[in-house]
Amino acid sequence: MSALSLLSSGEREHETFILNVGPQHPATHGVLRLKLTMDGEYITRAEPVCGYIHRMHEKMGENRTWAQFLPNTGRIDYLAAMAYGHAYVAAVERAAGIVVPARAEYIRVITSELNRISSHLVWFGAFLLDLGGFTPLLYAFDDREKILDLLEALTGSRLTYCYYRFGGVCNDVDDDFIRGTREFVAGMRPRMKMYRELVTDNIILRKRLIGIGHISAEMCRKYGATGPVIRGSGVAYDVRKNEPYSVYRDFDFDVPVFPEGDCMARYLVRMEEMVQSLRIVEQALDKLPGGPALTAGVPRVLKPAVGDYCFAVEAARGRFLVRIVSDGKEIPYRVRLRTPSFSNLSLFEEASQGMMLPDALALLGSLDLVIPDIDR
Amino acid sequence: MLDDVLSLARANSLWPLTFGLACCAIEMMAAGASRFDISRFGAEVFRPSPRQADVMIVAGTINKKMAPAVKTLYDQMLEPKWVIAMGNCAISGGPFVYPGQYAVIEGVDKLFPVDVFIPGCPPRPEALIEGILKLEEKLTGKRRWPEVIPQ
Amino acid sequence: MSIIEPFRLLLFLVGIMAFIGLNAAYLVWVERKGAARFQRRPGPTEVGYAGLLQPIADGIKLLSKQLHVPPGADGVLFRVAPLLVMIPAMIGLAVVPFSETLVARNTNVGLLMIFAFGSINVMAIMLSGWSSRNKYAIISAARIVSQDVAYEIPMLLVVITMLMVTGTMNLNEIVQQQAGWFWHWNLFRLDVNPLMPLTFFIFFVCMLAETNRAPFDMAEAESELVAGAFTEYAGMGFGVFFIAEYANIILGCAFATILFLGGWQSPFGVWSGVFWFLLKMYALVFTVIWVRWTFPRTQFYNLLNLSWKLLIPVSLFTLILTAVVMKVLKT
Amino acid sequence: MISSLQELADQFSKLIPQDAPLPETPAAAGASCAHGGVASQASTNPVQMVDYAIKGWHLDVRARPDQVVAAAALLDENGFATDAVTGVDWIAEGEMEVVYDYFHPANSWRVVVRARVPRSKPEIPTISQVYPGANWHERETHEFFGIVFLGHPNLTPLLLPEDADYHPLRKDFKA
Repeated sequence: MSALSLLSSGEREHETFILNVGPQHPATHGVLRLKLTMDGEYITRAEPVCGYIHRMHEKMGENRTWAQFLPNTGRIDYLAAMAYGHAYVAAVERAAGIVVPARAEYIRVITSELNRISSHLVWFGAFLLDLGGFTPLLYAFDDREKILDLLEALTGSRLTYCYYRFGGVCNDVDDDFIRGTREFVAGMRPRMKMYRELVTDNIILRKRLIGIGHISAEMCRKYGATGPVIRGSGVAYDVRKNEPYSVYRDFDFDVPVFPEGDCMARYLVRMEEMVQSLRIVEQALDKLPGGPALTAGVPRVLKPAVGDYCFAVEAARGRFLVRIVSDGKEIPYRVRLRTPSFSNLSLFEEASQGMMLPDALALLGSLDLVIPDIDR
Repeated sequence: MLDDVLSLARANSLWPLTFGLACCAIEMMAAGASRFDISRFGAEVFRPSPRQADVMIVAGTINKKMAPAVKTLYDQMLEPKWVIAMGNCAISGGPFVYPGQYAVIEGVDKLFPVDVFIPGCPPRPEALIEGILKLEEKLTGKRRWPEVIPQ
Repeated sequence: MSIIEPFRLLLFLVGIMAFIGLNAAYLVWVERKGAARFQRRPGPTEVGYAGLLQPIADGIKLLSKQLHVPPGADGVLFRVAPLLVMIPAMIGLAVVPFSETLVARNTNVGLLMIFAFGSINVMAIMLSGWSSRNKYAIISAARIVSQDVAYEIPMLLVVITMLMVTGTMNLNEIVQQQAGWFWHWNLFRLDVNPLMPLTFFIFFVCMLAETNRAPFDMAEAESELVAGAFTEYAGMGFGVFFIAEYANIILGCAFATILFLGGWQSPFGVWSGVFWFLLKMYALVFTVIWVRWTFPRTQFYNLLNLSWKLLIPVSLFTLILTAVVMKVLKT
Repeated sequence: MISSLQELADQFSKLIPQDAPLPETPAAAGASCAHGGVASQASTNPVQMVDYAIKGWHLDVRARPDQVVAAAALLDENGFATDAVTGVDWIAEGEMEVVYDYFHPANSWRVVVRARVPRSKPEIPTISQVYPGANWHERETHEFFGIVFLGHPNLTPLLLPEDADYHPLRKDFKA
């Protein structure tokens, strides 16, 4: 190496500086920290630093009974808590051989999909907030409050649901809930149209999102990125279709796929997913069977069969996998939570190479991260 | 007299720090949204810079990795400053405390003084508004609205 | 010059300061209430009637905050920057004719003065960012310099176009030329510049960019740069920047009113007066607020692209077009 | 590219020959029917098809630690995506198990590869050069279990504080 190239590399080193984004920063939606090596406004290296909200969920699983872990599932991804509860409950049901009544499965689908819409609404608002538009956040929260009202009446909590039980759900739905949900579905469709006119078609938004933050399908596969991220890269991967669980086979819905792989594609995937979730909710309400919503005779202290078991669901952010290991005792031997945000964020370092700061933050927002979902 | 005016002004202009930790942060956002609207009390000016904020709403669990950062934020806020511990995690570590736990700080009052505690997991937005009213009461000595006593 | 002239100037200076202070305070209130209305919520209601005492509470609170210069910061510049940022708005408003007689200093180079001092604004914000010793603030300072340089040019081209149309730099004369029905306003002078509405639009966009308002609020891009150049400012230092932001909006809108919307002239040719000036100015201010709560922020490089690749060529074109049309009409 | 899981199972059988016995400690042999999951319950065949409805995956592969990279490369060739890497501490047997989950983006196939390392010397080669996404999972497994991934580019704590020297998910961990 010549002296000249040494000098220039040294100078280049001198010109970059390190920018700490977070743990308290408005764009990181919580306590994610990004260590950005910047050359002016260009990012030469982005290193996410996680763990600022690590809450020992996996260790707690080994410290309490199978049922006592249920409230934890509501606090991993607090925006889409239903799906997480679903995965855990179904994995334990698989291990213990508990059969779930059809009505309970339908209620699980309805509540999970409502929760998915509310989660996407928060993402929608927070993403626009990242892009500097404040008003859509409040419109989205308006709609979200309607869902929360419905779910609160049913489950008793607004956010961190602990509604599913081994063998069903803890409260059966009543007529008020069904009527309210129908009203919500009918009222939400025109709102989606309004969002399209107000936000999606906005020229500034399109300029900020189209062609920005490209993620290829191959990159998604290598990093295990799922959910709207992989669907925004042209791969029609959805756990609800690929590994159909619960009663998702009974419903007619599409998996929205956009091949561009940029922020706009991921944005459109989520907007379209809300419409599809409305379709599922509507069909599930139509088909809702009678019967009990909770299997009778499930013991209070569960001792599932020895072995390890998996259950994967499509959470709002992608594939959520619960792997439980049982040694036949009343306490789990190991609970492994594979969360979508973790894998989705891990590709950020590669995807943000050479981007400018505002674009990188748009990319970060389009990944839809929930930080406790990463740190667990 | 001057003190009264100052505390009245401060109580009516509590600018919170944009600082969400976990689940409670979503309820904090909901409190700022249209249905609950904390802007009625002039408290909707969420400032992302600790220098310009008056009240830190600790909304979520603080673990050992985060504790130094939270402490720094508190130190960077300028006097007069107040702290609201929102939710069980900020009060005591909440559901994440068990014998032998290794990550969670058991209550934000271990790090710095707290003015108002709001219980709940997470507390409802109404509870946060009540917490802000309590803080105003602490500053001015007068309660803004009559307290509603459940029947 | 008569003996009372210095007293008159002093009175006007005090008046302008009061005007700026009052406007900044209550424009914050209007902005908060307006934003609330756009977002279907009540906004401040509890502090005084309809939250009318809210700005006063905020002001007293900001005044009573601890004074603080961050360690390692350049103390002198850090303190000077908030003072500098008020200068352009004060000087600018000193030459703005609110009505035919209500003007602090009716000079022949009013137009020039506003622009000559307008750049201090940029310098002050740059200084504040640079002296804070904060990386976000420095990025913000770099952004604001390149942004304001980029937008000064199309704005000046537009102003030169208007200069050719009016033929004077005296703001009072510019307004007097637009007397009569509203089609005498410069905005509708299609006979000299067929693209006049476009010229006005360019002026308005540049004004938004110059005052760092959304969708061009790169300097205080909350989700990117925390609070931009003002990250380290607290208490009244921050408050002064807040006031200056609104003062600059007022100045920009007042300037647009004079250049394009006929200043104090009434749209019907009769009963002209200060009332019309304020009405037009506040309508523009309201539009600025409206834009902020409707649009997301642009990217920084799109902002520069917009200026260098679109606004400058278009404003150059209107300049030449105006020159040609005027030459043809005159000969 | 494979067209069915059976084909993949055959390829795995070639990769991990049945006649090479797994290094099993006496303790593990005794406890395996109690703990070891499906693979150790039945025959010695390291490549097994599993009932998805009962377990949640289709193909279960027991590999030696030095075979996990080859297994990852084989799955990569066939278009699988990395799902998760994690550990299980079998303290009674003095072993740690590293579990690799894979899913297929176009099909419903799920594959689990598992390898056991002794607790006294928990070392296994990294697969992060095959799947960059495994990088973070391996870092996490390292900090929680103390399993060393040989050749890993950056084996520093991810979720725990930078100076953490404890491994909380080990069964003998005390805070």
